Amino acid sequence: MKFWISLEGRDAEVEFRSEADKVWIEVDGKTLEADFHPLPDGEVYSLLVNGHSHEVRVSTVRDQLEVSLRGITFPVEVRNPIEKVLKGLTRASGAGTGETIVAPMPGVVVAYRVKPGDLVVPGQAVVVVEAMKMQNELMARHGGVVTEVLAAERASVAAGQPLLKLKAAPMPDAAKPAVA
Amino acid sequence: MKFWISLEGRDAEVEFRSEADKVWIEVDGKTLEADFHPLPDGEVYSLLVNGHSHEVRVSTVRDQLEVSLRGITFPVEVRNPIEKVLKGLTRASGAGTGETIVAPMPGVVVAYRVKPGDLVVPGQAVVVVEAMKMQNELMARHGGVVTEVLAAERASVAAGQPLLKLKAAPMPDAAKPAVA
Amino acid sequence: MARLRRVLIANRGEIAVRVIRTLREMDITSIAVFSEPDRTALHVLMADEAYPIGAGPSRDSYLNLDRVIETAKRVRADAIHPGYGFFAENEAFARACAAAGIVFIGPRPETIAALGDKLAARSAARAAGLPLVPGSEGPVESLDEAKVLGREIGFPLMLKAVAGGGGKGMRIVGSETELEAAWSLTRGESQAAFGDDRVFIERAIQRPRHIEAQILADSSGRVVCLGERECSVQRRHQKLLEETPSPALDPAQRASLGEAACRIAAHVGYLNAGTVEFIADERGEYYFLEVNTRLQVEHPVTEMVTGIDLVREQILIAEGESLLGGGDPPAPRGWSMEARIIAEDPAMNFMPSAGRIERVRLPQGPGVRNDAGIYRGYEVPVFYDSLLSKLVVWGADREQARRRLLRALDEFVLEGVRNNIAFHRWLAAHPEFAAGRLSTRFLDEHFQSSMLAPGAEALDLALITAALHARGESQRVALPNAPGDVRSAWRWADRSSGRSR
Amino acid sequence: MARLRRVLIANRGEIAVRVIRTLREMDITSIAVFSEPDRTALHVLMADEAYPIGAGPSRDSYLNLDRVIETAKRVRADAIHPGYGFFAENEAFARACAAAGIVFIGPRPETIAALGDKLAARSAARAAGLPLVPGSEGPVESLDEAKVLGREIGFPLMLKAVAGGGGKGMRIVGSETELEAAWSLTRGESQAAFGDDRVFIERAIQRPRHIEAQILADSSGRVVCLGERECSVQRRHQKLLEETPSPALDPAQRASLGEAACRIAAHVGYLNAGTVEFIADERGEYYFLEVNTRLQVEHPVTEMVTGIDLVREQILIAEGESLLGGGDPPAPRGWSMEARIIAEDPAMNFMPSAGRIERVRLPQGPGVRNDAGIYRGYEVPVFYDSLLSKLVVWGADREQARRRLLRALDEFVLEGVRNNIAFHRWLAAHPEFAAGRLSTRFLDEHFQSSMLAPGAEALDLALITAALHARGESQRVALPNAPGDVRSAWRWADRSSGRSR
Repeated sequence: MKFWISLEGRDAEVEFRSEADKVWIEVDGKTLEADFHPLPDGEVYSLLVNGHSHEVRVSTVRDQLEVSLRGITFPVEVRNPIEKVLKGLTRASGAGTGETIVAPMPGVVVAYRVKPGDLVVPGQAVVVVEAMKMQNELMARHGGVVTEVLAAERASVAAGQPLLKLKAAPMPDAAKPAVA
Repeated sequence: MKFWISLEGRDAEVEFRSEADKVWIEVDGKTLEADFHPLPDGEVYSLLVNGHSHEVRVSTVRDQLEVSLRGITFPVEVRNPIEKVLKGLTRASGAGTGETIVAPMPGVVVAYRVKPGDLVVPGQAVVVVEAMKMQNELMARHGGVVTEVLAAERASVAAGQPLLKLKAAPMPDAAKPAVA
Repeated sequence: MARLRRVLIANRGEIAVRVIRTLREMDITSIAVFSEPDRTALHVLMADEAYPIGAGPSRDSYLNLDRVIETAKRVRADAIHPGYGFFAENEAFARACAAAGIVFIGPRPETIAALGDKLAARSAARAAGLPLVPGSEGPVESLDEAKVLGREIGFPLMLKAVAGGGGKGMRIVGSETELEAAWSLTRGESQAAFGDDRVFIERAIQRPRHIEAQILADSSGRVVCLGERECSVQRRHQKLLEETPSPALDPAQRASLGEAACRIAAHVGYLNAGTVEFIADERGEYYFLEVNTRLQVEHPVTEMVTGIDLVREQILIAEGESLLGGGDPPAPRGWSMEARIIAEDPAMNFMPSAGRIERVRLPQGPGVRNDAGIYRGYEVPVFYDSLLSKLVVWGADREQARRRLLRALDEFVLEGVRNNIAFHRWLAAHPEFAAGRLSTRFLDEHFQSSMLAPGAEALDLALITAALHARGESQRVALPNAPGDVRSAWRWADRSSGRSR
Repeated sequence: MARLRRVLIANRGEIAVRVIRTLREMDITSIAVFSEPDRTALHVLMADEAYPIGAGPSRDSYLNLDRVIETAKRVRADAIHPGYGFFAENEAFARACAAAGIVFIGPRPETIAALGDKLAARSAARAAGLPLVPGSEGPVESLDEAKVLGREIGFPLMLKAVAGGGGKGMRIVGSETELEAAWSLTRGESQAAFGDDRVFIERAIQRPRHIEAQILADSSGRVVCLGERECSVQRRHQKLLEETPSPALDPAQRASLGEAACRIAAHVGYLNAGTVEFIADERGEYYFLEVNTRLQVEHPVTEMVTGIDLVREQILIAEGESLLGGGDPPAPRGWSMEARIIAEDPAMNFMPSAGRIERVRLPQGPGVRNDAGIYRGYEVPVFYDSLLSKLVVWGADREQARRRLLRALDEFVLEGVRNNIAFHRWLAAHPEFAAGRLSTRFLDEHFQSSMLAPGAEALDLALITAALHARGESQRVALPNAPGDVRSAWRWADRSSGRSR
């Protein structure tokens, strides 16, 4: 089997083979071999890689695949080669079509730092959400022009609820994401 | 709803009502009320009975319903009234039709204390099974005449595997079980 | 006073569980209260009895004074333990208990009031002869007065709201020119936040260490100090890791700090358990900061080295017994550290996190203590603070304690909610931490979240894991994102915000 | 000797996990070995490295000497920790390690051999001036000699197999008439069980207490005693609950027992950690029993009161360091108890039990330590012993330790495998136990399994629970049993057998 896997800004083509409790993957020319065994409480595996013991977990949070190990969790994307191509296309246009800022967790909208019509630069703080007795700034990634404010200030919002819509505006390439 | 529940040799008719997180049962004239909430990891409930907090678990082991609380586990049987009647009948004839001794857990048959043709009295040890480095005697409840030996000595046996069949033999009433 | 038979815990989470444990060991009925989302919280499962007190938001339940008192009366509680936070340092609550004929397990209401006022506390400390950070005697009336003080004390200095606390309502001022803007800002914020615009001035200490003394006082007026705790490692004025003893103090300094703590406690006629907070400068000079009239989050480290159960002492003192059974404090043994395990996302600038505990395996074995408020399958509610568990270790010396902490963090499995276990691993492994060179600026000086990025081995493991997952459901691979796709938008936004710090 | 870098643990379960923890704290690579059914055992998940050594039955894996040594060589382990059981007291294994150039973390092979032979151990004890239970100097050659001895020593007496141990191959003889039958029986059994029919005679002690001393000895020949443990509460010669100090000893007896333990250790040139077992009679007189040349299951209680990590000391001693860094043993602080949490069914005469851990919530909080070999979802294999976890508590005094044990047992959730938590609750709550009046006959004198029967409240709760279950699946209620139904037959059989004891 073949997959494209992207994690931490690294985009790799992975050749995959498995047999009983053993799995081999080839990536960037090197081969990784692991003895794997499922564990309870979700999609969790015990891996033995050259005898080294690891516990790893895969989970999907709001459609985002994540891998957790040793207390670190980071997003992973798995695609087959064709999707990879499509992805490339949509990605290219992605920045051009704008973005939506959503609440990453349940909370209360404290204040918007921008209003419709404002120009937002990448990484700019656009809204403050209070959750668990702490205030947290959410930032825009691509930036653009604010088109819509989707939740009122002081409103309670659910995880994943859209707060703000941005329309793309021309950006210097420097501002484009390094990742992807 | 109405059930017959037998546990620890007590056989009770239970009238049952529930609404949202509350449950009421009437048994032996008294009413028990509880606030209940499911907990993870099996059929587990948090009960608040007059404010008193309890965790209880129901599980089914080889068709036998069990309740666990505060580290004690004991079997329970739940039937509706009609079944209750049938049960009564089969029970009555139960002792008369013989019994099968099974391995309660995986292990190795060490030795049979009886052979086909032997007369076995209630409570008599009939076979020794070794499990987890300890030898354990299994007893017949009703007793009777040994008809079949179903597993060889030194054989590894699975939990629930039949070891020995007994055909009923006339017994003094005293030997009949008090329970049921 | 009579023995207590039924004690209600006006709190939740790990501290409620902590108090329940000691109550059970003392054969006292433990009574929990819970908000709607806390129906299956651990303190409800573990208490002897549990009663609902309202909706999720604290003001509707845990901070609903009438409801809590009414419940305590209805269930015939003869005392209330407030834990920390919520009503722990609330004079009105302590008075309401007294009015209802219920023992409040803590200081007298007037003591809570007196020490809650920063200026009153400062003057009490001054009267008791405790060293104070050079600063204004009382509230500063005018900007001009502030400037004069500024020249006397020297810059940088601290503008502090009289009603402030926990890091709120304070501002560092580097020069006289900065003073003008800071003056009105701080007073405005203070007015807005606390309805009190009085501010005072203190010299700013460059790399302060936070060191606090644990005291006990009983109704006979006897006061003892059970040693100090250093809590210098903080983020946004939130303590992250505490230890005892403090690596900063030599025996003479330790003794003098302990005596100072007892002096102010005696001076105000303190009762029950309390903590006298100091800041120490780089020369080891310490200055009085404030008194916390409650049990501290970090009290377990003191228990680990002294063998004393502080909650038990609180209850016995509330019963009118003499503290430590009239005996002297035992000599502390060894070293203890506590790592606060918090639901927060290191990749999102440590924003608090909520959700369901999908998998948990607490560290165990020699020298490890967990004070947890969670269990597998528990939903961490969004209404309350994000402390999930306290990992406390003991070692014969600081290095054994530190290595044991690392070991425990290594075996700690906690999944489903983002948390700071990896951060603590970074901290405990840091050479400056290992050397005991701490200050409240430790993270500013040493930490960047990129330091928590997974290493090469982790990435290889993640590849294997992702491949195993894909193999499992190659048919269910997600479709490419739609343009302007919501989910990816916020994820990228958050990740960049996290990385950008 | 050089510092150890890679240590292989030739064991499994909680003790393997225990050793891994200390290795990690010492920054030594921990190497686990595992049988097929143990692929996901906790020691495999927690070790740095893990390697397969064969099939489930011990003889094919954990007792496969060649396979273990070969694996240790292949993975470049420079030492092996044997834990307890398996190869822990096996002279051949210790020699095989030496032959392979691998450090065996334990006593010298010749010491293991010498103390493994009961008679050799007895004569060593005699030579070292330890008190011995009055009995034959060596094997008794004939029935006549046995009778003569019987008259000297007095009845009841013990017939013991020279090669016996752990309660196997011993028989109490009440009178000279009983002696004849017992003589041939015991020799026959001994021949069958151990291939050695030599027996010896000891006076039988009526209500013996089992008290043992923990010793450490280093390569310089220095020996220290780290206090005693009382392990009198036993079933079928299996220890169930241990504590330190022993409530039976006064300070003078304690000191003399400790000195006796050091004397025999010094006499045989002991190395590393060991335990000298004694039995004490009701007058507090103690007699040498045997020496266990390994770490004991119950070693944690000693660690709790001394603050010493015994596994760490074992490793340092194996590295040639002086024990306790050359220092004196610290004065013990407080009291500690250990309850062995075992997979066994109290309703089936404590028959071992296996299966899947469906739900587990280990007790936590002040003064509680868990040494567990399990986790949620773990399948307890049928091949090995049934110890799941060790619940260890510490208290400032025996009563606080006992109450803390009760508290911890109350909050212990362990479901899916029958276990003895309820039994321990009964034990810790028993007035005779609370009074410290213990003997190895404690259970014979005080326990019946009916004492674990659920009370009225439990039955009410069970009714509610059963009703909730039925409501949930009223359609899935089981049909009435067929005649001679298998399941009910064995269940009744087992329950009656359980109740009948």
